[in-house]
Amino acid sequence: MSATENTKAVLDTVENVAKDPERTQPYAALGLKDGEYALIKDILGRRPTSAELAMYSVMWSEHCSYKSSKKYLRQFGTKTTEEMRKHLMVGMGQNAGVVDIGDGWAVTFKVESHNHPSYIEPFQGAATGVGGIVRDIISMGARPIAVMDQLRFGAIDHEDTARVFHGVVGGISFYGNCLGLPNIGGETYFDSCYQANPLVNALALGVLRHEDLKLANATGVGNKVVLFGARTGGDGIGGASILASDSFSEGGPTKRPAVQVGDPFAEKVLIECCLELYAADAVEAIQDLGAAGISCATSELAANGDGGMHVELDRVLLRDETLTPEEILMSESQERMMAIVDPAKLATFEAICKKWEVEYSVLGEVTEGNRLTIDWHGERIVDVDPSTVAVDSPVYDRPVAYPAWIDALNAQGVNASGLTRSEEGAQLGKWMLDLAGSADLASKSLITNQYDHYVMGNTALAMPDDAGMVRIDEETGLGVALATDANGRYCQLDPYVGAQLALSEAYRNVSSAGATPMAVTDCLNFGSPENPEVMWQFSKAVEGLADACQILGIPVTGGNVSFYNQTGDKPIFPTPVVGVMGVIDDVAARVPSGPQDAGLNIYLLGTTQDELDGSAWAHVVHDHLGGRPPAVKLEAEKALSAVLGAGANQGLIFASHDLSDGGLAQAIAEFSLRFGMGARYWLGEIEARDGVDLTAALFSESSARAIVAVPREEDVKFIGLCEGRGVPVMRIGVTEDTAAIEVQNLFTLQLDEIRARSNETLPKYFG
Amino acid sequence: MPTIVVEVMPKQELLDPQGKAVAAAIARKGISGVSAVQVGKRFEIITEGPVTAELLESVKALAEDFLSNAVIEDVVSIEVVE
Amino acid sequence: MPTIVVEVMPKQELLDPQGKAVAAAIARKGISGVSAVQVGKRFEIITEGPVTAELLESVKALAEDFLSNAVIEDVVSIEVVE
Amino acid sequence: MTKIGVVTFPGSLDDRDALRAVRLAGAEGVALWHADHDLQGVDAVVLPGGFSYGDYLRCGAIAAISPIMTEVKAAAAKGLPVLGICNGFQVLVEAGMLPGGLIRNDHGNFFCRDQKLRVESTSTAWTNEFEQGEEIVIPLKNGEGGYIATEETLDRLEGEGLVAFRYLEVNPNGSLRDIAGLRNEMGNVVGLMPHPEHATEPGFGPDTDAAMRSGTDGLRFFRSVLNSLAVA
Ligand SMILES: Nc1ncnc2c1ncn2[C@@H]1O[C@H](COP(=O)(O)OP(=O)(O)O)[C@@H](O)[C@H]1O
Ligand SMILES: [Mg+2]
Repeated sequence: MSATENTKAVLDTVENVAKDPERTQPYAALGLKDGEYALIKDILGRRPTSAELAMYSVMWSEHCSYKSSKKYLRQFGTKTTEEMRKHLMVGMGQNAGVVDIGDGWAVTFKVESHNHPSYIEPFQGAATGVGGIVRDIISMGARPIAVMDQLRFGAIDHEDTARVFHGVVGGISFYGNCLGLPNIGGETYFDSCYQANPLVNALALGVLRHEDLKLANATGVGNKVVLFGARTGGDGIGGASILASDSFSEGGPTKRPAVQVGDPFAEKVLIECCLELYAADAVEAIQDLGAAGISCATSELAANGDGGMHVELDRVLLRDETLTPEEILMSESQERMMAIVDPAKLATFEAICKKWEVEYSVLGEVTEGNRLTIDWHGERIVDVDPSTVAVDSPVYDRPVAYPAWIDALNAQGVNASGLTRSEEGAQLGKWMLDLAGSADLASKSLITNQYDHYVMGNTALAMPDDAGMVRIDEETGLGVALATDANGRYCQLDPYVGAQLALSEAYRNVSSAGATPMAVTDCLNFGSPENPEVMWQFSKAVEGLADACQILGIPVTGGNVSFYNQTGDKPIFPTPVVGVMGVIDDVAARVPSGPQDAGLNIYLLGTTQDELDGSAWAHVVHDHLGGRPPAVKLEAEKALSAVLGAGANQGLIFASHDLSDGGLAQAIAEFSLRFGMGARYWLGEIEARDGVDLTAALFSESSARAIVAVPREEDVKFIGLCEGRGVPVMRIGVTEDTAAIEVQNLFTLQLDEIRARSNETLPKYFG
Repeated sequence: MPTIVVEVMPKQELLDPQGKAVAAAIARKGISGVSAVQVGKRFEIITEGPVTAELLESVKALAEDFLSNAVIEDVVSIEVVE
Repeated sequence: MPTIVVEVMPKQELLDPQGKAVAAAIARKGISGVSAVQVGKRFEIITEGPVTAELLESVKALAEDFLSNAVIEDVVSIEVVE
Repeated sequence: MTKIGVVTFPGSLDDRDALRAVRLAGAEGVALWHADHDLQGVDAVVLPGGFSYGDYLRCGAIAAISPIMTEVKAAAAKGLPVLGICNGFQVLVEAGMLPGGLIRNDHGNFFCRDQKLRVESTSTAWTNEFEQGEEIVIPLKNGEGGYIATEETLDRLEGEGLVAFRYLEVNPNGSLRDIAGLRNEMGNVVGLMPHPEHATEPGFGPDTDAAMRSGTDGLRFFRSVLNSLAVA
């Protein structure tokens, strides 16, 4: 066969299907199950063309369709009360949720995963993860104003971890810094369960005026469909090569790289171009292109709109002229957007693209009816109902099984396992140092120093404070705070409780900074949904999160599910990353996570129980994981949040730090290290009031606690505030100009020594 | 001094933003006739003594797994000069 | 397609931290016999048609005043291939 | 009111921040566009930080040949005050308005920190509010801030007093002779890697001993140029 005959044979048109209805198609290799393929044939009343098969296969993938998780995620909607919906301008289902924060301002934020690409090619994988989430934010009509990153790596001393670490951090640094978005926080943990499956989640925050809100819908018959931004290339196409090999009778599959390569400069220009398009009112809607590329953008825009859509695929500007139509439909080339443009405004659209040197191509238009039709050089290769592609994908009720191992794990708590505790000052002090220098708790400045947190000039708080905070309105000082958390060990012990603790901690972090928590986003990282035990973990985590959101009164506005995270067939610890966004009337009232003055009283808010199971102490000192995670205390979290917010607003609290991993010991270390201010503590009253021993007083991870520094003259007012809100309060220390932390009658540690331990760990492995 | 020259270029199918930026700048400078530019790296590895077969082998392996990133780049030549 | 290959290297007398870092990494990898590494750039300029004398002249000028920074780099070769 | 222009190149990031700093100093900020040949009658120009044109060839190289830079160069030759910050410094160097070159940080990573500097030259349009030898703290954030030049050039710069700022305590990028910034002979053109525009507003600058994020040493760069324009 000659080459030209070959190319002719490739094009599988709708017309061709009628002539060749029984052809065997490689649906299984594209990840579709027998039943799913049958369903597609059912929907179409014929076999799909290979282009249609390409679209369905990517859009019905777990990643795009949420087919295993949808059933559970509905709870985030059903458990959202009217009261919680009050500030919600856009809820789940759009590219990102939008929350009214007052004065005509709204913010949109979302966290998303880029786990698998980041293991294969850590630098580009992480970089394009940042790029992708930022485009989601733009599609809501918002200007992106900050990013955060949530990272989980394999064991810190494993030989492959440095490769992944350097690539991931370098990629985030490169892409985020080039976009000019301040990085205001994140998380970094190490555990062997993430060895061959690191987690790279990225969060973006955007701001808009109420009237600028956009929804990614294709409406208005005759409006143009325009693809703009980078050219489409052969990157990020795993499956399409299978289609190519199916279509070519000889020659085999074309080799296409599975990774996407990012160009942050192109994205930066695209951001400015989109914002100018919005400002000039030159677009009706903009949809970002992420996973599933043009397949996703066309079908989602059309499905969410009120008409159909026609596209001429050969008009797509290509980087590589040899791409087949199937490959073009599936390509995940970065830095692209699709706009719906009123023909009367096309000239304005073009002028703005030219100004920013952004390439564009008019692909087609919004049509009457409800079909999505796609042509290739005049021949019809797709003719579908777009909602069957983008919305009504199959929903699975996957088998769920209670993991038998969990009872045994829960039974092996710190006490049952007889882990050694101590009442000795020297030992307790040594443990405190060991924790401060442990991989998860050590200073992350090696990472955060590579991120620009100054750009845009609105960063009120960033690393190492409890939450990131940015000013939204330069006139009034109105701002928002964001924090994210997830403790995989807790979730392994109990995913329901673990997810609630993740929410509790993020909520507490935002409150600690002085903001009022308002809304939630999440990125649910789990193993394979085909494993019934993982499905059980997932169902419990979602239920726990939805229940807790209801009690705290803050809605989930959007998020992301990432399944199939495992090393071999061993799933990762369930890792539901939960992000909480809070509002502060004036960022001038923000509270840092450590005191800067001597002579302040230090109070412990909340009570301490003997909760060492799953703790950093058990992990670092005893390499132990077992038992039950700390109790969830949502009502106490609410009261604590109210005290922290009011205390910040009234200027009573000079510093505040929540207690979490590592308990009181780690909190007091970080408190002093923030500005190098020493402190003296006494633990006797905690022991007496809460009935705990010294090990628990220092290392228990009981929730709903924080330490705050309050000037002496405000003591009465502050204690009154706590009592009024029913928050247990106890003076446990004072700040001192000593450059040391003294825990009376037990030990004294020099700040230099703690700092050295905290600072040496990451450089030791990654310096 | 003997030098091993290793040349690495971005994979053709992938995006080469550097090349694109340089090509655009060349066009802006009024030079026509250039259809594309690709920007890669050139490593000059200066050796202490003559290049042994063994050293060349190690450098070849190095070029593949360290000097280049096989996912996005190709080693286009390895040459000993002088 | 005809291609003009331009190669640019950092000036020898100047510090090349990238080269130094690569050399150190090579040593850490247990390869001995390398005394120094320098990392430069390789530009492949793909032309629309055959490379005319005029085009080559413009590229030569370009190499000196744009593709390299004469203060810190040298153009080490300009070659037409194919 | 004195008008200070801030050029936006595609990929500029700290352009709005520079405009804010200009306003905070009491001048009117004017946004200038890279593709124009028009300086809009401004009294001084700031080339802001960022990654102009992606910094894909060498940092600042593509911006250095942009239309607006033709005008900036010509006006600077006649005495127009020009401040290049970070990428703007790289543009000045690539445009030949200041000597030397800026290369990848010696440790290979992007680095963001509050950086202590010593002011080495106060007789410029942008530094006349400082004392000779004064120590200031200005945020630094860059991946390619390593200053290099030949020994001969370095000696000349020192001899002629053209080093404007030097890094103190930590040399964050391997810059030769700890050079953080330079001035030209006339004193109207100054370039530095750290970002004075990010130390102009209390609450959003570097930490000081007095309070977090309260450092405003950068404001004096912009007030200096107002002084020098008032005199002129
Ligand atoms: N990968 C990262 N990117 C950005 N900031 C990070 C990252 N990892 C940790 N941080 C920051 O370091 C500080 C300490 O982190 P962590 O101890 O996890 O905070 P917390 O215990 O309050 O959740 C926080 O300000 C956090 O935002
Ligand atoms: Mg915290």
